[in-house]
Order: sequence, then structure tokens, then C-alpha cells
Amino acid sequence: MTITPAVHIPLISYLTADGQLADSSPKCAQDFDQLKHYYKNIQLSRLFDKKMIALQRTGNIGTYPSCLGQEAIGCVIGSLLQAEDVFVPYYRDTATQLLRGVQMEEIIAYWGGDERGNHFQNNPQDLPWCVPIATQLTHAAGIATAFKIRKQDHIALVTCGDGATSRGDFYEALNVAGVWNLPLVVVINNNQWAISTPRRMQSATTTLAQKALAAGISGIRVDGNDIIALHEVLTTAIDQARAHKGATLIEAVTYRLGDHTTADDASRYREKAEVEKAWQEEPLRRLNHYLRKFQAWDDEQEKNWQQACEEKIQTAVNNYLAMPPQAAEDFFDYLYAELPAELIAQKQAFCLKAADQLTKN
Amino acid sequence: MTITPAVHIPLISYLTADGQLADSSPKCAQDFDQLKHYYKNIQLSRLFDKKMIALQRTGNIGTYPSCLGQEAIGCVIGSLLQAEDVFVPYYRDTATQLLRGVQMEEIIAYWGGDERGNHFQNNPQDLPWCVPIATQLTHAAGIATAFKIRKQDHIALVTCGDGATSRGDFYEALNVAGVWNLPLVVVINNNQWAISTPRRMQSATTTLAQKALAAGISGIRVDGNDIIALHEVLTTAIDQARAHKGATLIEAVTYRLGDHTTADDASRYREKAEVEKAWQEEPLRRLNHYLRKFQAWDDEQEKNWQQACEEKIQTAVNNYLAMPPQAAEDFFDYLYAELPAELIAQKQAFCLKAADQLTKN
Amino acid sequence: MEKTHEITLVEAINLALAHALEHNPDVVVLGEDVGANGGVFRATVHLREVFGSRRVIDTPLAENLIAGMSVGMAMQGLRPVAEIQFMGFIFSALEQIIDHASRMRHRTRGRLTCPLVLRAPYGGGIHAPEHHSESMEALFCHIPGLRVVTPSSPTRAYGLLLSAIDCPDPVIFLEPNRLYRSVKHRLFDDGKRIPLDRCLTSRVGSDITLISWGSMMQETMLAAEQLAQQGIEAEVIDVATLKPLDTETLLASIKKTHRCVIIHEAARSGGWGAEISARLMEQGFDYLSAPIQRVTGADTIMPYYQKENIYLPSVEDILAAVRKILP
Amino acid sequence: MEKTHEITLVEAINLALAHALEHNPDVVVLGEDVGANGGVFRATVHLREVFGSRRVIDTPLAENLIAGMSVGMAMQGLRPVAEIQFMGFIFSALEQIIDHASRMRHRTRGRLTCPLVLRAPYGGGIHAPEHHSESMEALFCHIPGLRVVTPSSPTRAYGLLLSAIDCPDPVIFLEPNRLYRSVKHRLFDDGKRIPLDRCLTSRVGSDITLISWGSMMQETMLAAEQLAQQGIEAEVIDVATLKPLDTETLLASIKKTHRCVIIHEAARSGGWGAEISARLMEQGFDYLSAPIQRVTGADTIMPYYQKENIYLPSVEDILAAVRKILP
Ligand SMILES: Cc1ncc(C[n+]2csc(CCOP(=O)(O)OP(=O)(O)O)c2C)c(N)n1
Ligand SMILES: Cc1ncc(C[n+]2csc(CCOP(=O)(O)OP(=O)(O)O)c2C)c(N)n1
Ligand SMILES: [Mg+2]
Ligand SMILES: [Mg+2]
Repeated sequence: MTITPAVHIPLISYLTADGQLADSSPKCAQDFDQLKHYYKNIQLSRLFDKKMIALQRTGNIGTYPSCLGQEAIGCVIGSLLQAEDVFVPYYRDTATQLLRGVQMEEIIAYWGGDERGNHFQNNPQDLPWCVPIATQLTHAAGIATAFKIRKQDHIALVTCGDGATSRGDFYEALNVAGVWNLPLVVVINNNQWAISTPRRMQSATTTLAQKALAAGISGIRVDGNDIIALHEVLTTAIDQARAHKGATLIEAVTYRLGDHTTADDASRYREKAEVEKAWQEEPLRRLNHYLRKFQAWDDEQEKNWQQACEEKIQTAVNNYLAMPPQAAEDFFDYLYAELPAELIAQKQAFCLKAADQLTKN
Repeated sequence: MTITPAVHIPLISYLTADGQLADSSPKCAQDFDQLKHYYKNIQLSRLFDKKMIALQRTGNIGTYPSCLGQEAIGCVIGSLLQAEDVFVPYYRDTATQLLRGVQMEEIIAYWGGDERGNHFQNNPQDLPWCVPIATQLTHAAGIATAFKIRKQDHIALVTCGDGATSRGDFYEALNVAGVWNLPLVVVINNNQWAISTPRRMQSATTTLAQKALAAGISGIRVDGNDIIALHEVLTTAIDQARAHKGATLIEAVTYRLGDHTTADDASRYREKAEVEKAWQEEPLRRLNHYLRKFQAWDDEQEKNWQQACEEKIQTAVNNYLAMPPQAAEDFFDYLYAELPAELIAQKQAFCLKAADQLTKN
Repeated sequence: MEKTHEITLVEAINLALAHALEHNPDVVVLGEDVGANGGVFRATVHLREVFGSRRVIDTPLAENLIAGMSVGMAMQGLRPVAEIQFMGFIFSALEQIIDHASRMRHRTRGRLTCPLVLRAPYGGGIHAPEHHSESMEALFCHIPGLRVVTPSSPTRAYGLLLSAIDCPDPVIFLEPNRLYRSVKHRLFDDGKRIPLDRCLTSRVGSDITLISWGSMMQETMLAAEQLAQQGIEAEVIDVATLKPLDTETLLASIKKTHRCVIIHEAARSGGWGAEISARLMEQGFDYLSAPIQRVTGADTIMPYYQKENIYLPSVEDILAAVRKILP
Repeated sequence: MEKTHEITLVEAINLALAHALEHNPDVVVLGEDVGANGGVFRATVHLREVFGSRRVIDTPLAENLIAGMSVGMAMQGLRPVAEIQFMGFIFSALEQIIDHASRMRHRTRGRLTCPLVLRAPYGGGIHAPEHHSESMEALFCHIPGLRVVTPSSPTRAYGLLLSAIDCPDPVIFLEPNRLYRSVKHRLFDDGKRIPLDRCLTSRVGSDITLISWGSMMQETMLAAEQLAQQGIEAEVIDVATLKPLDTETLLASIKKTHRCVIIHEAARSGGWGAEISARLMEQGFDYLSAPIQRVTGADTIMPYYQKENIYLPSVEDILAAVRKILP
């Protein structure tokens, strides 16, 4: 009696680590405008990410989780979603958020310990960062349900990490997406680590994509450093969801090139050699090689673009540093739609205290 | 791009609804002593189950969840586990528990609202009933982990319903069983209903067994009304677990012939015809046909056995009814190993109150 | 404005749900067995037939999912009213309630909000199996950003539930299952709300203040009647909205009576009675002639049903506490 | 009996864990990142190297799983000591804690028990992101069958954690992360236990009683020192074991001082201060010259870190409350 059912989910990949294109590759491999758009946005988010780490090191913001190495996934998601769709991030989604319209100032403010970072003035329907692992999955399912109830053609796209796949809510959300046929796409950023816990210690499955089988939904595994494969896979999944043809779980295989956060020191638990190898496979480099091979990118463009990025980033940092502080009473005023009577006295006391602290400093 | 991975998990079944044996069937199909043992125990638990419903109707116990129709699964589990193994039940496991050594008096007491039902004098390592759906799965994983840490060759076997497969802890437990290679067997009693919610509304998967794929463990689907198939499948899974060769998820396909509990009226939500059809497929009848065909069972044996069962059951009921009531202070005394100082006064007050109520009645 | 017969508390819940579904297209009812079965207590009976399975939704069996999806739906502008089958099964939903339902408005400074209602029957006294008799309201009352509401009669159930559904913020709506069928009120389906955040004075008196909520309001009112026969006029206050607490009404009463007993079914230590007691003592110290008393469940696990009557506070327990502090 | 240098609170936790692992073969340490990484705060550093991955176990990322497996392991006679990375991530474990860890002994009348410890860093003040600054101890304190313990110094952390691991019942062990590295004690790894269920008197005085626990003990002691300079002798009590509560010690103190301020970081309403206040008022009413005061966090979401200093009670807040009730 065979008791371990066989399943095979291939890795979809077109652009090799050294920028070579596979023989049969999708149309988008020739769409150099689109590819340049991706390249530029990976570069932008990488430079911004670097600045965020610098801001943390200089005490201007708090703990920050770098998305170094994973930017391709975010850039494709951020580019393919429509404005009316809802993007439900985890906390390592700087690349996606920039493309969704989240302002750099907002991102800095959020990690700087200021709720105003969650304003999302340009994309008010998107969800804010979600820190408790995997809890955002069921929100995305609820949002997709709302679209379905209202017969709207929007979709919800939610991201998480490989570690998140061990949490029960991950499966609960996939399962309901299957049984209610929800317009939902779930993207796992499999960056091989959950803080110090390697991917193999989270699950015995060969792939994370096969977890889709527990919910009866589609499951795809894609090279998360390959912009062309990502573009194809995400287009398919998003189209399928929008056409009410079912939810998809996408495992995007990538690598966390940085520490878990600025509070972490990854050298405690992982080998230098592994990281060095991963640097050979990161998404920017291979796309750069590919674009250059077809004369779609050159040193001049690179220099100009990096300079443009730096300027944009510096402006945002300056804006952030110039932001007046939040009012102390805000944490009372945004608690309920209306401040309940019992909190009025508390609010007054805390305002006095805040004023007091202000004069003392 | 194919995005829905294919998986096929066949239903293992040898004994048809009318008692015919499939051409290729396992050895145990000829072991008539074993089969008679099963037959008798299905009959015993069915008669006891009936008595439990009568006890509820007459106000002698509270709500009771009948296991009518699912007894074959329990009888096989209860017979194949070793004494040192740990059985982790849900709440519809009368058949299994009787074979594990739980006394009828204990079962009556539990559903009669008396904690002494959880004494399990004959099988003190087994877990008591578990009411919060699926929460017992992680206990079983923890117990299996203890066996593994101590290098013991015991296993944990845990049961649950089809509804339970929607809960996150179900997946969390399967997942850890896979990644830690735990000596664990998980048996889903897929009785097609979770109160009023039909199986198809819990999950879009074709089978529940395929949820094993999300954890990288073995998954089997078996006819839960077919004692021969159950014997084979459970033997394989238990042996595999004991040999440290991996955990198994078993979906045992059966039918809840009765109401969800004595507090439920299933006619509100399901068709009579469906239930009538299910009666044609229940486990006792087909085993009876099969045994009789091979002269392993006859009317005389049936009559004697039923009478023996009734006597045993009536003795248990009498013992239960003769049980002196629990002391009022017990719910203080078994709260902590030692009663904390702050509870001494509370305990006195409640004892006085109990004494007072006693004199008044 | 339909006239109805005398109805029970659970029927009043059903009426309020139907009213809300009819008058507000954003209202969605969801939960385990709320559809064809109409809920295990029949609180949602017939709603699916009338409003369809798009708005009255049977969910998979997962309370954390129900809560998390409700958060998602609420952020999209729907008004989910989710049933948790018993309070004993709400605990896996606590993470969503604490981390998201109660915080989303604060987190996003009002950009995204969670106008959802989680309904759950609660309390003992119905001879139910383990985990079906919990009174854990205090857990919710400690969570900033939540409202916690519990009715004590059919009329209050109807009016408070409608207000809870209107509420722009999350409400934990706890239904005393011991009262589901034991009391009947004649009530009109007129959509009349009872405001949240206000205690309801059920009996006016000047000798002592009895504070309670949910099913213990029965015993409390009975105790007040017995006291009246002895010439002692108790003021009885049904807290109704436990959080935020209407301190003003409570304080006004003890300023008048100078004596107070708080009655709840939940375990004593850290029960909501502790907060009420502490707060009234802080703010009304000079008016108190005697220490505020609490009549509560024990700090033990609620015993299986054979012993639940010992656990549950009785009229006699209330009277004993009153006697202790009367002059 | 090894001599050690001055060590921090988190090092004291590490020392106690190592001691327990060495002296009791049933002790098992588990949690997210407790192995190679030694825990995100380094509380479990080096333990895996010394005691092996069979006893120091990195789990998959699932707190409900960690709690449920600990229940299972404990029923098998192991002594699991599980780390929840931050208190903000413990909520998905509440179902297992409420339904099983706290009840198994009662349920089975002592046949099966849950001698487990769930450790979690808690509290604000470390400029951490959202969900890393919770003080939700009151949730656990309301659950019958649990013990809730929190140390306020390296010495107390060592002695109380060893007692918690010895304890035959489940213990929620809350570690004030603001103190993890801010205080150092010279301490001997002699396995010396500090008994649970007893308040610890940190300062003797007769003018007023200040009651606190965890990280707020810092501010409370500072306030006491400032009061002493003004000639006011405060008695400072570190509750240490929040549940069960050592009412006797607290009551004895207010019988002496007649005045009391309770200080905690958690939200005010339904915080554990409410229970302490209510209980002392009930049992010590005649000794109180003024209402018991509470100095607490606001009934709001803990704001993001830029504003956390406004939220956290300060020495000045404590002094103001003291002034309010001193004659
Ligand atoms: C419920 C919960 N538990 C624990 C944590 C602490 N924590 C933050 S990130 C992290 C690892 C997450 O790993 P993964 O899901 O792979 O995402 P990654 O950070 O690698 O992108 C942990 C354990 C948390 N935020 N939430
Ligand atoms: C966590 C939880 N939620 C809800 C319930 C109420 N409840 C009791 S049985 C049941 C249905 C369970 O169905 P299934 O898992 O298929 O088992 P079956 O009863 O059919 O054997 C529900 C919803 C519960 N006991 N626990
Ligand atoms: Mg990861
Ligand atoms: Mg079922």
C-alpha cells in the first residue's frame, strides 16, 4: 500500500542567475520597457532600503526589516495589481508598497514609530504593515469575500514569509479561499529563513507551493529572483482570480540577503558561503546582465537613474525629518470613532503629562 | 502554464456495502476471530450508544454525541493500539474508548456532568474527551514528541472530525509531525457533517487525505465502514509511526447516522433520503453479511452476544446511578497541586453553600 | 413597525438581525451553522431563506478565521455580524480581536476601521457540556478599542444589538444563554435602539446599589424584591455596556446609597467587578459607608454541570453580601 | 555553586534555564529561534550547544502549536519551558492556555497535569515596533488554574524562574524586557529558589504602600527614594507572583500604612491593579485613610514608540498619586 501520495510542483524560471534566457520564454521577456520599469524599481527600492538601514543606524528610526534580495517579487506585484485591488502586505514589502503608491515619508514614519506612516494617502484601500505573522491572511480572505458579495471584479493579494506557512491562519485562509472560490492571490516570499530558522525546519514538504493542495486551490512555484517568470506567474494568477476562476498560492523562491532586521545579526546562525552564493542569484544583477545584453541599459542610464533615486530618497528623508511631531492626544482620538466619556479625564491627564515632558526637554 | 497540481488519493475499500469481498484483499479478511472481535465490539458500542441516548432522554445525563455509524473506525483503532500508546480522542469516540479500557461508568459520568468520568482507571495515559474542536491535535504532537525525545517506541493516535480539518491547529500539528518525523497517526472521522455544515462546505479539496501533502506526511483515504480496509490501513500507519518512519493522516470515510448530539435535530438540515442511503452502507450490516456467509456468525450467537451486551450495559448504568455524588469542594481541590492561600476562604464559603443547598433539597 | 407576540431573548436577537439585514445592505451574518440550521440556538433561524446565502454565510469551522475575515470585511465597509457558537470557542479569535479588530482605527488613524459585531452566547446554568458555560467577559473588557455589551432581557437584546450593529467600532456582544428562552417580553419590531455606553437602571432605590449584567440580573432583581419586602430599597443597575463603562451613572447611585454590591457569574479575581469596585472606590471613597462587595463565581474552573449550581451566584449569596454591609 | 560576575536579567534567565536543564532531565526548552540563535533576546544562548537539540528545540513558527505541544509534553511528564518571542505574539496560544493548560488537572482530577512554563518578554520602553510592547498580564491573571509570575531584577528572575519550572502547575512567566539589560546583580548559580505565591517586600516603610511588579518596580523604587528625601517612608512591594495573589502581605502593609498606590504599565481598566485595589478595599476598608490610587497605562492602544514615554507611567506620575492621598 503506497501511503505517501506523489506530487510534483516544478520551479518556473526563465532568466538564469547570469542573465541567460531559457529557450522557451514568455512574451514579456521581449518587453524591454516593462523590464526596464522593473529594473528601475528594484534599484529604487534597494537604494531606499539601504537608506532605511542607515536611518536606523543613526537613530532616526527604529528596527527595520530590509527587503534586500526580494525586491523583484514586490516590484512585479506592485506593478500588476490594479488601483482598486487591495494589497495586504506583511512587513517586508517596501518594494511593493513603493509601487502601490505608499510614500517614502510614510514608510520612514512607520518604522520611525509614528502611526502617520499608515496614512497611505495614495492608496487608501491597501492594508498597513502587519507584524503578527500570518494574521493578515484572513483579512485578505475577508476582503476578497467582500468583493465577491458585492460582485466586484477586484482581487486581494496578500504576502507572507516562509515562516508564516507554519501558522494555522495561513491554512485557514487558503482553505476558505478554495471553498468559497475567492478572488485571492497568496504570495509566499520564501527567503529561506525565518529569523534564524531555516526553511527546512518549518516544514517537511519539498515545496511550499504544494500546501495549496490542502485547500484545493492552484499552487505555483516560481523563481522569485527572475522578473520574467514572476511577471508571467503573477499575471496568470491575478487574471485567474479576477475572472473568478479560483485562488492561487504562489511560492516565490528567493533569499534574504540581509539580516532579519536591523536588530538581528545573521552571522550568528548562517554560513557566509551560503550568503555569498545567494548574492550570485539576486534579481537585480541578472536583470542588469540581460538588459545590457540587448542594449536596453547602459552605464549612463545606471548613473542617471541612481542619482534620480538618491535625490528622491533624500527629499523624502528631509520631509520626514521636517515633520512636526504627532499630537500626544492622538492615541486617544483615534481609538474610537468618538471618545467615550470614561476616557475624557484620562486624555486630559495624558495631555498634561505630554505638555510637561515637552517643556522639560 | 498548469497551475493546479494534480493529485489522486484512491479510496481503499475491500468489503462492499452488501458484504462482498474485493478480489484482491488483505490477509485479515480471512482472520475470522479478529473479524468477530470487531463485529462484537461494534455491536457493543452501538447498544451502549443507544443506551446513552435513552439516558439523556430520561434526564439522567446531559447532551451526548452518538457515534452511530462510525463504530468501525473506533473499534479498529481501539484494538490495534498498544497499551503504552496514547489515544487522544475527540468527543465522538465511544467505540474506541470502550476498547481502550474506559469504563462504561466513566463514559456515563462524563456526559452526566461529572469530572470523575475522566478518571480512566484502566488506561490512565490516554487523554480525556476534547470538546474544543481540533485543539487535541497539538497535544498528540506534543505527546509524540515526548516519545521521540525519550526514544520510546510508543505512538500517539489522535482522532477528529471532518469539520476539524478547517481549523488552523489541525494543520499546525500535521506540519510539525512531518518536520519532526513524529510517531503520530491522525484519523479524520469524515462523517460528512459538522453539525449542519456538509463536508463540501468545509473544503474544496476532493479528499481530506490530501491535506497530508501540506505537511509532507503520508495520506490515506479509507472506507471507514469497511473493517477490513480499516484494519489494513491502520496497521500500516501505526507500524510506520512506531518504526519512526513517519506520521500518517488517515481520512476514514463514514457517515453520521444520528443527530449531531442529543441537542440537535438533523432533519432541519439534511435529507431523509441521504440518511436512508447511508444506512445501506453502515459497517455492522456488511460485516454481519460477510461473517454469516462464511458461517462465522449466526442468529444464536447474535442473540447471546446482544444479551451479554445488554447485561454489561445495565450493570454499568446501575453502578453509575449508585455513585455517590462528587464532593462540592473537589473543584477547589483539583485546581492546583496545592490549594493557594487566597482560595482557602473561597473554598470554605462554597462548601457552606453546597451544604446549604444539600439540606434544602 | 410590526407588532409581535411575546418573544424570548433569542427571538429578539433574531428579530434584530433580520431588521439590520433588511435596513442596511452592508450587514452580513456569518458563522458556523448560521444558515440552514439557523444557529445552534436558532438565533439566525430563517435569515438565510429571507436574505440569501450571500448575506447569511455558513463558514468553515474556524473561529480565528471568522474573526479575521470579519476584520477584512469590515475594513471593506461591510458590517459583519459574526456568531461564535459559544463563548468557550472564542479564544482562538482573541489574537485577531486584540491585534486587529481593536487596533485598526488607531493604527491607521481612522483610515481603516472595524465596524464588526462578534456575538457569542455565554454563561452557565444550562446543563451543558464542558466549555459551554464560560463567562470570560473580563478578557474583552481589558482590551482598549473594544466595546463589550451584554443584554439582560429580550427588549434590551433587541435594542442593544441594533446599536451594536450601527456602532462604527468593534463590539463583542455577549448573550446570556441561560436567559435565551426563560424570559419573554412583548416587543415591537420598530428598530428602536437602546444607546450603548449607558448603564440601564432597572430599579430605583436609595438604600443600596446592586450592580450586575447578563443573566445574573435575574438573581439580582429577585434579591432586590426580597429586600423590598424587608423594607430595603435597592437600586439595581444593569451595566449593559461593560466597556466603556458608564462610571457616571454608577457613581451617582452610590453617592445616593453609600453601599454597593456587584454581582457577576465570572470568576472573582480579575472579573469586571474588580474594575467597577476599584473605580467606584477611587471616585466615591468619601461616599461609601462600607466596603463594596462582590458576589461572583469562584476562582476555579467552572465545574461540570452537576456542580454548576454551587458555582453560580444565588439570590441567597446576594442577600448575604447585602446583609454584610447594611447598617 | 559557581560564582558569577554581575549579570543582567536576561543572563539570569539563561542561567536558570541552564541550571534547570542540568538538574532535571525532564526539562525541555522550546520556541522560535531558541536554538542556534539563542533567542532574539539571547535568553537561551548556548543552551543548545550544551544540552543538544533534543532538549533545546527550535519550533516551527506557530505559538498555538508551541502551547499545545507543551501541554502534550507536560502531560507526558516532561517539563516544557517554552519561549514566546514577545507577549504580543502569545494571543494565539490563549485557547490552549485557557482550555487545556489551566484545566487538565481539574478535568482529570489530578490524573493528568500540566507542569509547563510559558516565558514571554513583555512591556514597553524599548523603542520596538508595534506588538512588541504589550503588558497584558491581566488576561492571564483572570484564568483559574494558572500561575502568573514576573520578576523585577536579575536575582528574582533566577530564583522565580527555577521555582516556576519546579511548579507542578502551569506558569506564565513574564519577563520585563525593559529590564533585560538595564540592571545587573552579582548572583551565584546555586539553584536557590525564590518561593512563588509570595509578594516580595523591596523596601520597608510605614507612611504609604507602593505596590508594583516587573519593570515598573524601577520607577516605583525611584519614587520611594524621592519620597524618603522628603521624609516620607514608603513600603514598596513587588507582587512577583500576580496569581495567586498574596493578599496577606499586601493587607498587612496597608494595615500599617493606611494608604496605597498601585503602579502598573498595563491599561488601567481591568488591569491587575483593579483586582488588588478591590480586594484590599474589601478586606482593609477600615484601615484605609484614603482611596487606593492606581498609576497605570492609559485605556488606549500602546502608541508607536515615539509616544511610548507618554504612555508609560513615570516617577512623577507615581509621586503625584502619592501626593493626592497623603495627609
Ligand atoms: C505571531 C508572531 N510570532 C512571532 C513573531 C516574531 N517574528 C517576527 S519575523 C519572524 C520570522 C518570520 O519569518 P518569515 O515568515 O519567513 O518571514 P521573513 O521575515 O523571513 O520575511 C518572527 C518569528 C511575529 N512577528 N509574529
Ligand atoms: C472550537 C470549537 N468550535 C465550535 C464548536 C461547536 N461544535 C461542536 S461539534 C461541531 C462540529 C464538529 O464537526 P466535525 O469536526 O465534523 O465532527 P463531528 O461532530 O461531525 O464528528 C461544532 C461546530 C466546538 N466544540 N469547538
Ligand atoms: Mg523568511
Ligand atoms: Mg463530521
